[in-house]
Amino acid sequence: MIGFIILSIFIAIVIIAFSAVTQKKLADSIILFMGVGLGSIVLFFVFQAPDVALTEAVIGAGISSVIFLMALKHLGVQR
Amino acid sequence: MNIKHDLPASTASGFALSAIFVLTILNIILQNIPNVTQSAGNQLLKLNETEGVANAVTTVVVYFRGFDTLGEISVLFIASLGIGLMLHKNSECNLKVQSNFMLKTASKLLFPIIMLFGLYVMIYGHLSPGGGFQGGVIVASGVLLLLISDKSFEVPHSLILILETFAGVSYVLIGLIGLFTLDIFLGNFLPNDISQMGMLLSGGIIPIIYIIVGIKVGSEMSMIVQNLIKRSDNV
Amino acid sequence: MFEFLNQDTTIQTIITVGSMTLFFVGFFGLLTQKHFIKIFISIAIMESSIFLFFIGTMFKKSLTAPILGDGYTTFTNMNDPIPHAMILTAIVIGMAVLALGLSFSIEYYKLTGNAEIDKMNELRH
Amino acid sequence: MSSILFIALPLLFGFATPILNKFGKNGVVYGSTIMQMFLLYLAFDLLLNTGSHIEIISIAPPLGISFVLNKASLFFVMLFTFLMTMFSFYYLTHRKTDAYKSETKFFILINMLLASSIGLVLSSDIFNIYVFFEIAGISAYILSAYKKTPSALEAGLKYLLTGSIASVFLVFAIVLIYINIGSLNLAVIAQSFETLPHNIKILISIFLLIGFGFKVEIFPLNFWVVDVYQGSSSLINALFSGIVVKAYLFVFFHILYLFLPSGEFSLFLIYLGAISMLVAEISGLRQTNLKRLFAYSSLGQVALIFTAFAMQNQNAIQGALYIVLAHSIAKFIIFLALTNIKKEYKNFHINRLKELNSPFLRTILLIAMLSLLGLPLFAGFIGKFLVLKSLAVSGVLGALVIIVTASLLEAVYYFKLTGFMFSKSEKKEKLSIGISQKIIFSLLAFLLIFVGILPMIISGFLFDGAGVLLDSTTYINSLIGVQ
Repeated sequence: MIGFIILSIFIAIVIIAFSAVTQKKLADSIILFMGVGLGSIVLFFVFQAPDVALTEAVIGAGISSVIFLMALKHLGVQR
Repeated sequence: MNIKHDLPASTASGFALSAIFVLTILNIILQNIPNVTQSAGNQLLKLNETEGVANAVTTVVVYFRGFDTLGEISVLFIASLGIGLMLHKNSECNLKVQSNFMLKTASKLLFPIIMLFGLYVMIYGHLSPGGGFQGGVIVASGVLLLLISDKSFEVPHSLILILETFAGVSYVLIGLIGLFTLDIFLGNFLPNDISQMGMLLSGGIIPIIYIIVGIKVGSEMSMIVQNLIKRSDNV
Repeated sequence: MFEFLNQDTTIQTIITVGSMTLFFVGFFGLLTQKHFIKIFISIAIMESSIFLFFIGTMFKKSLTAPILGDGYTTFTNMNDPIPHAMILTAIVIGMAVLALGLSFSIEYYKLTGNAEIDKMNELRH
Repeated sequence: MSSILFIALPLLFGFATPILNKFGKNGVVYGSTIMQMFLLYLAFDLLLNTGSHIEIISIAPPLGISFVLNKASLFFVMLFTFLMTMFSFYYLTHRKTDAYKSETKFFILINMLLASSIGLVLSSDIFNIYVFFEIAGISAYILSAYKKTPSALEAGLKYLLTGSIASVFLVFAIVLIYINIGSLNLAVIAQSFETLPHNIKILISIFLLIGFGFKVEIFPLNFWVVDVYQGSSSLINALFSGIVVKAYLFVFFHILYLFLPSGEFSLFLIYLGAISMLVAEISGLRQTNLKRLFAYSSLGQVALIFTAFAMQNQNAIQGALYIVLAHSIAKFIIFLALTNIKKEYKNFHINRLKELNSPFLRTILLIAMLSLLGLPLFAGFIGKFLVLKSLAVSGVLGALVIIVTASLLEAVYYFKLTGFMFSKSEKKEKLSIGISQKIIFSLLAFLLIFVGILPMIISGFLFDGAGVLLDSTTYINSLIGVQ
């Protein structure tokens, strides 16, 4: 079961990351990037690293997306 | 639909280049899957029993590799300083969306709970997952909620200054006290009885340092978030 | 379900291939994207792929998290805590650099109206 | 005395600036200067008790972090503290006319830069080196963008982007090392690095080369350097060229000598350095902006030091240490003098040198340039001589030819500059320099001539330092033996 979970989450975050990078709209790619962070949280939990998962949850998916969104607001929604 | 029109030449070549690069790395790593039986971490796990801290990651972060953490809070400190230097400040939050009654009330209700949770994560860092970094960022996210809901809210700058100075200075001073008492920088000079393991007061200087780290991270992150949110639109 | 995936070597291969694919995505973005936000997203993806690779490679599924509690009373049969500590540090540093870079690019955009990396031409003349 | 103070005190002063400011408006400026002078005193004090000294943090070396102070690292620590003290003195005289806004923050960054450069040199733990790498990087990014003009911000952004790419690869290298060896201590890694599979060894080396290559400004990875030098103010450039690059160079070669003592990539690195030098000097020829020109010259000199270090030979490394000393001081003089010129003439075009009406500044600049060229009786000579000699002795004639060609190209533009300075064209009004600045400049210039005339005074120390740097066995034993 654990192998299947790891495999499926990896497939999911690779697809999400690829669309985050190639997405035309910046807002979409930021939201998708948060999805990558979310996937990594689950993976860190599966890998028996609760401390890292908690850090990734508050920093990777929490604060850094706020920072990205504020930057997006100032950089202008273009393209 | 012609795919050649969608793919500019630079994209295709970038794809090919990065694919070749990463495939080479992957090939090398897959051919030599490592099998390390005796790593430094396993030896540290054995040593951990002498420190009397239930969370081994905390011991490693705060004590065995404590100097990295000192460096890390310095990184946060100067990053926050740089962001404060870069961004012009406005007295008002400049989000265009009006916060409604629900958000205002809910954030006032939630803020103490988030603070309490952050403090809990900070203080229990040596017993359960979590610690200074996580707790500090949780506190900062509570501040973020207030900043979004109440446009006139501002983190008191003097308080932040006192907190971050206190935290940074006391971290180095604890290290220096260790240097002068045990001749080891960041040495654990407080009693750390193994029989106390799992209690709130255990592990000597480790929980104290983690709380200090939490204060530092919380204040720096709050300043970063505030600076980003309150940046004025006109230069 | 899918028991054949549960062998240690298979899990190892999945983690390596998966995280390197993620690294490839970040590297591809770094090479091809122009906008500052895209560049920083690509760098963040590269970083998190390395973190996943590290924690995943050092992880053995027979061992537990390095924390006492729930019946564990000694520090045996636990995963290596050093990778966790290193990644904890690296995540925070990565976030700090990211925030700083975005604040630079915000100011740069306000002053020049340019948010793309190949149009940075204030210098060289 | 404890070597940890070199890092702990600047960090403490960085954190404690609000307290220092309670002592008066200039508390942080004077406090930091006094602290740097104290560190300089400590460094000279340590010079007397020879032998390597190991400072333990928390637990004993193979597991924990430790700092190693031997003759090689002591040389760099002394150089950095000396230059930083000079920088602070210069800033004290400079601030009367053109102070930086929010000096508190400026001095926090300066202190952090000092702490992290010394930390890079002293640390014996590869992840700790990564942390210092980042601190030095971040303070350098902010310093280069400090003025907040479009060009300064562009410089900062370029620096930051390349720096983050470099740190990604450095983390990757560290991860591969830990996965394969199971330790972060340099000594333990050095012991078992030879036994790794060949491909993994090459992969780690390449990642380390990419990670540090951005920072040590080596040819394909140095496209950002000149822009950063041009965008940031010349006061900061003195720090970049005198301190930051030197710290990265030291730590890169320190790691290289430990991991690959047999010198497998030696020839490759020698040619890499020689080609970088040639490319830098060719590009420097047609520059009309003084900052860009000296940035290219800095690239060339750093590449020469890189070549000398890459030879893995005690005489060559001794030469490299001489060039490090001469180049740091000379570039300090040049960039600080450029600050004065900028203050008076407002831009950096090469013709400003023609109009420069200050005999003192012209003389000082001449001394620095001649030393950079490597003329006899100046500090640059002995180092360049030693490097060329050992290149000839070890038979790497291709690299020798490239370096001599590059040096001739460098001579072309430096003689052009000196010609400009002493040409009879019309001069502007007199550029006045305060007496305290004159003392600082004269001290630095005096050092260049002093080392040039009497190189044997420090040659023993530098030779021992080179030996210590090369001797990986002693380093490993001293670290693993401590309990």
